[in-house]
Amino acid sequence: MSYILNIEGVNKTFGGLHALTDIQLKIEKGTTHAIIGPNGAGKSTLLNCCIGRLIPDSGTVNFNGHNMIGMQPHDINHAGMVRVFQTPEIFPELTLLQNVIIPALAKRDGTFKFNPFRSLAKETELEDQAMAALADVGLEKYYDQHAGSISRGDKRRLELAMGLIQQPSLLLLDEPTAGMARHDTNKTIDLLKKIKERGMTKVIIEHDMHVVFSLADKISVLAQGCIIATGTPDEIRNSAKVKEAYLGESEDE
Amino acid sequence: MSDRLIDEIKVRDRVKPVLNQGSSPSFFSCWDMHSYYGESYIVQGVSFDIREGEVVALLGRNGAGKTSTLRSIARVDSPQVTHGEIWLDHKPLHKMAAHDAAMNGVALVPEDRRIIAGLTVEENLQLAQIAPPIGWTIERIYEHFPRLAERRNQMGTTLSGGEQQMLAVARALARDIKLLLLDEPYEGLAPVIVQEIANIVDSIKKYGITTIIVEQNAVAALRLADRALILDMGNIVFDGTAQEVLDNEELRHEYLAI
Amino acid sequence: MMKISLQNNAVVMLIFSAVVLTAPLWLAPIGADYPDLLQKFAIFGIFAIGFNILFGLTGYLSFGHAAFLGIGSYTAVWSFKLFTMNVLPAVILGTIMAGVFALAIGYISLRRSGIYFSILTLAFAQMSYSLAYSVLTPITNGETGLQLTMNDARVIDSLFGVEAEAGLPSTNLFGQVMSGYSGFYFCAVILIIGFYVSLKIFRSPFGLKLTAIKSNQTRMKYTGFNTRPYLLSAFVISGMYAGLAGALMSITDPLAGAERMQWTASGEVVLMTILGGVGTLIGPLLGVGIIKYFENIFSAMNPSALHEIFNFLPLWLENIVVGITRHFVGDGWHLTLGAMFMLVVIFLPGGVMEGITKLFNYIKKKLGLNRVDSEDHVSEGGDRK
Amino acid sequence: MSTKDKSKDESRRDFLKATAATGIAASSPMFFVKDAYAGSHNMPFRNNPGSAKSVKFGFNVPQSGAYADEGADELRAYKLAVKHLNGEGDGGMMNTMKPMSLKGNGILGKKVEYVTGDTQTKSDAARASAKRMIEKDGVLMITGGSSSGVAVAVQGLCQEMGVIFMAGLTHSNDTTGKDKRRYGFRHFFNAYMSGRALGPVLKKEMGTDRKAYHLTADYTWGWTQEESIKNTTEELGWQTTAAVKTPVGAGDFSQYITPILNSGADVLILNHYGKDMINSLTQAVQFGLRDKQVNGKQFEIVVPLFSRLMAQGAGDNIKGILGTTNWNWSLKDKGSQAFVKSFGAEYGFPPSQAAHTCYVQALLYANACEQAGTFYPPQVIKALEGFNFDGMGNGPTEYRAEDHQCFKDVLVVRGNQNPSSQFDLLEIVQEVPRSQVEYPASMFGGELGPYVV
Amino acid sequence: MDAILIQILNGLDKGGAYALIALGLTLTFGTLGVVNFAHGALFMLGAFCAVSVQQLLTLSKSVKDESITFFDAYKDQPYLEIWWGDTGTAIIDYAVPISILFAIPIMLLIGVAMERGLIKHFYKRSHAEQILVTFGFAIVVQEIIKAFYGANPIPTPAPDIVSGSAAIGAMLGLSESLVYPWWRLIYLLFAGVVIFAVFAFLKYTTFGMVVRAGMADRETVSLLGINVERRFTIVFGIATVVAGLAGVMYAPILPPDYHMGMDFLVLSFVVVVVGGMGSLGGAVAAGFLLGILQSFASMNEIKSIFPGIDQIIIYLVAVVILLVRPRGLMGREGVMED
Repeated sequence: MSYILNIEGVNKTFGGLHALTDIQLKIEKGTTHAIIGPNGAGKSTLLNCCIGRLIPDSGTVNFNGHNMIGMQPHDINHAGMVRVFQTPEIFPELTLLQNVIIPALAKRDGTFKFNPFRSLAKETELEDQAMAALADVGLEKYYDQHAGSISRGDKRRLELAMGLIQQPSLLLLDEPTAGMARHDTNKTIDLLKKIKERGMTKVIIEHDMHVVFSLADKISVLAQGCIIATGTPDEIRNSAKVKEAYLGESEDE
Repeated sequence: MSDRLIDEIKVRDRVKPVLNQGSSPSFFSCWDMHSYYGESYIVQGVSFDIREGEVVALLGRNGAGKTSTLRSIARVDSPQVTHGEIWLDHKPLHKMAAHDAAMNGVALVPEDRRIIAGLTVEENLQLAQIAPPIGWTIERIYEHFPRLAERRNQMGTTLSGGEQQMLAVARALARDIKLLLLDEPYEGLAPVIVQEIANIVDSIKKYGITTIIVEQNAVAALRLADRALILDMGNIVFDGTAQEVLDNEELRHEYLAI
Repeated sequence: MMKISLQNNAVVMLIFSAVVLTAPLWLAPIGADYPDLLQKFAIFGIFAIGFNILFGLTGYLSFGHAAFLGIGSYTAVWSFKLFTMNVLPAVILGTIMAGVFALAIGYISLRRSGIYFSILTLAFAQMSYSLAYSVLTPITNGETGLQLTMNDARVIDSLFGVEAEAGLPSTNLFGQVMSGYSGFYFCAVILIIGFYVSLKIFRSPFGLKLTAIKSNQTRMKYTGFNTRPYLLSAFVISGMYAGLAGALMSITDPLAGAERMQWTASGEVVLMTILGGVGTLIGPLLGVGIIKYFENIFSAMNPSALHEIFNFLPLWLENIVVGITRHFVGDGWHLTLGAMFMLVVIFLPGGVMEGITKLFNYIKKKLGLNRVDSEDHVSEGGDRK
Repeated sequence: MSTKDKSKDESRRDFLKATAATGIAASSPMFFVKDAYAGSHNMPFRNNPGSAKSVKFGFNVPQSGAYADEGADELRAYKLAVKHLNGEGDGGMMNTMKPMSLKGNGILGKKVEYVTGDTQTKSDAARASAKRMIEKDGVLMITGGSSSGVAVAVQGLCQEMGVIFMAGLTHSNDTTGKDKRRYGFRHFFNAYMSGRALGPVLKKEMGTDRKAYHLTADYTWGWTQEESIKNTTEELGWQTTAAVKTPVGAGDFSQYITPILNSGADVLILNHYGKDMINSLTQAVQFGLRDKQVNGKQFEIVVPLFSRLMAQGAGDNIKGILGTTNWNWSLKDKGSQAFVKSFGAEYGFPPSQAAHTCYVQALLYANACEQAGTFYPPQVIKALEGFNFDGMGNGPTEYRAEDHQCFKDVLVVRGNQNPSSQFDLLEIVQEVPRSQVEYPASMFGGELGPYVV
Repeated sequence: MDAILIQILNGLDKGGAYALIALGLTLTFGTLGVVNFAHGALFMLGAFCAVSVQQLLTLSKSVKDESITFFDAYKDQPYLEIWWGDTGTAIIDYAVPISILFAIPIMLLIGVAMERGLIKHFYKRSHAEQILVTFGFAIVVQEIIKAFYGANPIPTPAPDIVSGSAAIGAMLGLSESLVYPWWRLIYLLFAGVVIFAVFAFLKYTTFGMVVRAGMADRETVSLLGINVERRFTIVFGIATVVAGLAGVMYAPILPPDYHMGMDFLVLSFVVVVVGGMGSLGGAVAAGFLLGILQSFASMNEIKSIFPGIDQIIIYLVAVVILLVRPRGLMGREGVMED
């Protein structure tokens, strides 16, 4: 099957509010798939359903041929689906380097490994990897700062580094460039392009059309919890339906 | 820390006198405001003026610091404003706590509406009328928002998204406000409801309430606004009329990503 | 400051060992050099170090660790009664038994977090205490406490033909009696080992993961870690430390009472850890030192002892000073302790260790040394044990 | 130990000893310095004062927790005893005690000093405090305490350390029964003696057809007392309706009191002490038990172990309640009067039974040293064992050699209905003669252990 | 049947006490977010309000006590009795009810002073530090009380008229043996009234509405121009008063001593947590539930099946409830879970 992720018929309601309605989404291996839509359209809910943070009311999330629904978040992570969070979910008390070493350890040690007598000082290999990941996102200079003290944009980049170091087969990016300056956004776009060359499949949720159109092979538009369109960037750009929902131009104008 | 201080001084030197077209002294002015979330530097020296009765759209990409700017003006605990002055109608907001600022006429309608759990619709409105100065009477509010009147004894949090937004705005109107801060009023609402809220905001404009509106849906916001400010990385990068933004595709593309 | 580690474990351990082993010398001027108090410092030091592995690293505040202390104590005394007066089996069995109980209690309690977790651990400890005090008297000898008797079986000892003496036998390590200074040195060596293990854990990937769980447990789950076994391991390790400390209490003084399991005993180790500095390597030891010193030395002072201390002052001043200070010693020692808790936490958030670090940085700054690395904190803290 | 393979055993023992010796030498150079075993009578013993001008006593009393007031009173008595021993003050019972070897110049010419410590009424804390006294302050004798658990714990420690322990307030049969020690002596009476003393009085006051309901503090002292009282009352022909264990420090006993109302019992026996006694008694009275008529009889409450301090806490509820006490300040004998006078003059109020016990024990230890002419514990112990004396209250008294229990008259008392003063809380119903409460030493088992440790 | 009836009554009475103590504690949690280990000490202070009033009323003239001949002893005769004779005695008899009037302003003052002087600075500090500082405070308060009043419990009887038992059984036409102490009935009633008053205050007054709103969302309330902090100070004062009243009323049941607060501290925490953090209703429900279960567990019939069950029942129930309901009976998500 060439689809790495196959979401079928996912529904999710919160106390009567339909957050997601019958979502059908197929992500092809090796592609970059963007999901766009106005705030509150259900994009983050969709991602949360994929990584086990939320359990959908119905439907399946097939990843590499396995249904992920009901699996523990850490198992989903080890299956190869990794999410980069929108509001930076980092370890604020730890240094940047430690923040990146943690996911690297997860990759190496699995869901649980009891190694209290191994010295961190001897983990030079992981450290190098982590430094490289930090360098990828341009944070290597601040490796010894506490993650809580850096700017929001930098936190996003740190998140990205934390996702990348696990080399997942599917990376879910939730607004990777929010809070970044234009200059940094462009750097991030370049980085994400580079990853694409490495063959990593990505799902990007993004508001920034510039980012979306520079990266995406395919775009799905989510509004009111429904996917209202899926297509190539050009198709989406010219869809009236999309304009109405997303850009807020109502039809009577 | 000392590096940061030097930065601040530099920033201050750099600030040009902000444009002050029309009424002088300006009704609201925010001068070189810096704020932090913990150690995170979010608002990095924002300065702007607003005339009485003006509706200003504060735009920018996600994470540009729009919400933080509004929250800084409303003087909530976080982000913490470390430097700068905020004046509203000759009163120094920067010296006040949130409740003082509110008593001096600032009203923030927060992003997620923040309808208070455990209180009915009516109690939510009553809550707004405890501290002076009091604005619209509850009867008047119900006249304007008949839907709220119907649900007056329902728990506020059981309302639909649009109704909650209505309640949040109504709650602001229940106070005698000089400056309304609207944070993402359309977020997560169905188009029909967006329209309804837009009408409400339109009517607010008619009453001449000075308003700053932050909205993801830039086009919708610009339709309401007299003026637009664009924020990027905690700084004001554009200040002009709403039409200028709508006309300037490059600007929109660069800073609003549309 | 931190590229994983600039800190040399060997140096830390060398300084720490030296400080601990010479404790009888440098504690002499403050009257804390007698064996029992030295033993208590070491034993509660182990308890607090272990507790800090759970609380300091993962942030889970257990209010029931005294239960494991008690279990370790009872197990050790039973080992003396049933098997041998040699302390090694007692140490090992006490630690293991506490570990088993910690596994069971931790498994259940860790299903909840925050204050719910604290109350669950408290509930288990209080149940253990109540049962040990009354219903389980056949095992624990209730209020009087479990003691050695002349007609205990001591299977291994009798197997090896160790002859019964006239009085009760003493605990020993292959003949070396484990009371007095030798008891202290035995505890000190175990403290050093315990500290080394704790140091290794703090500076291991395992320790880093625990810290990360404290920082953001949700994120750990989405980063691919199953956090429950990590928390459970930390809980069991700290429970074993408590059991070890309990066993040592029985070794230096073979009587195990139920009150060791009471919530106040659990609270004591919490206070020790917070007072010294949560999550720091040395902090808990400082907390132990302060609280145990107050309990044993301040409680024993009376006006006549105060007059002796202040007799360098002119008589009238001496009388005034004694008149004031007498309310803070003897039966007023609790007052001093309470006041100190308040002062420390008001002025030194982060505990005594924070204060020492600040002072140290200040001195360094004054001396024009800018670089401060945390290794110095360790040695500085060690001096104060 | 019968020896089949004695040579093997011995060689192993020798080996162990050798290791021990080298171990001590290597690991702890200060060991010998601290516990210097060099004595005057060629008999090394711990904390030998040698040629020092003074000797130290350790007063280990509860200074915090529920018994802090009792501890404070004990401490007052000790300080008074030290004064009297050193020839200061009016001499108190030094003037009435017979036989008497003390001269009012300290002990064997050495001035008496003391250190204090807080037992917190916890075994661990008490032992830690006692150890400090022995190891740091070098005391010759330890005394004090306010609970049996603590007494047994400290007594055991003192046996190991070779320091004499004069138990303070401890009422459990175990202290001189199964947990008795060669180095421990008790002046206080015990639960068994309480029962024996109460028996005839109960019979006289309440008859032989009664149904008793016990509330018992759920720990060893409570159990021994329940057992002792039960034996006595059942001998009288009483029935025991129920014996309910209550948690220590329960505070509110209402849930244990309510079932009594329907049980058909007509006597409530409260095997509680301290705060528990105050609370359970106060609450039992509130439940109207004392106004009740059951089986045509007036409902009665008995508190087998009384103390004036506890009576104070219970207020009016104590009035008319029967119990036993070790000593009361209203005794009219010369010794008691001398002590009360001396104590009252010093502190402005009369001493409690705890104070009396502690005062007497300090004097007795000192007297035994003087009599033995040495501080060497085995000799002092021998001087105390079987020591008969008089003039210390309660009439002629004996420290029985076999179990170190003191035998003297026991007071059966009743809460005073019309107290003439705020201290006059207990009236003496009967001074039960010693013969009536005596029992064979072997009854409670236990072994004293060796003289030399 | 009687036995069960009386145990239910007894359980309600105990539950009333638990609920009352827990109510103040959970009010502090819910509003200020502070873990107050000094709450037990406040309860104790309340009880000592009663003791103090009693001592104030019995302020006495020392008269030479002729009955003691060994030394110069003095006995006390209260001035009130000297001045007013029997009227004075009657006033002294009513010391506990009178002390309620004193306790309210005094406890309010103590609460407000404590909040302004100490607690205020710990809103944003970690729970661990809150525990340490309030525990230290509790010890200091205890020791001060001990210095003034000694360690022995001080009898503080209820007025004579209610010192006995009410023959409920006879009144209701049931068994004669069904009696219950007047004072405990009064306590139950009082607990009910205070709990009801607190709930009514929160439900029906504007101030109460603000407090409820503040518990739910502090920031939004301050955005509406309301000084939440000042109101919370008063709430802390109210919590202190509730704890104090619980203590005053408990004095006749449990003669107060300096340590009584610590004995109730753990219990009140268990009650609050079983009820669910930040839930007032939960605290009250848990208080009554635990009170009744404890009463039943103490019955001989049950103890004979499970020896010692009465000593652990509260903790056992706490464990079971927390395992079945993660946030206690009525706890809100996210409160004190980290």
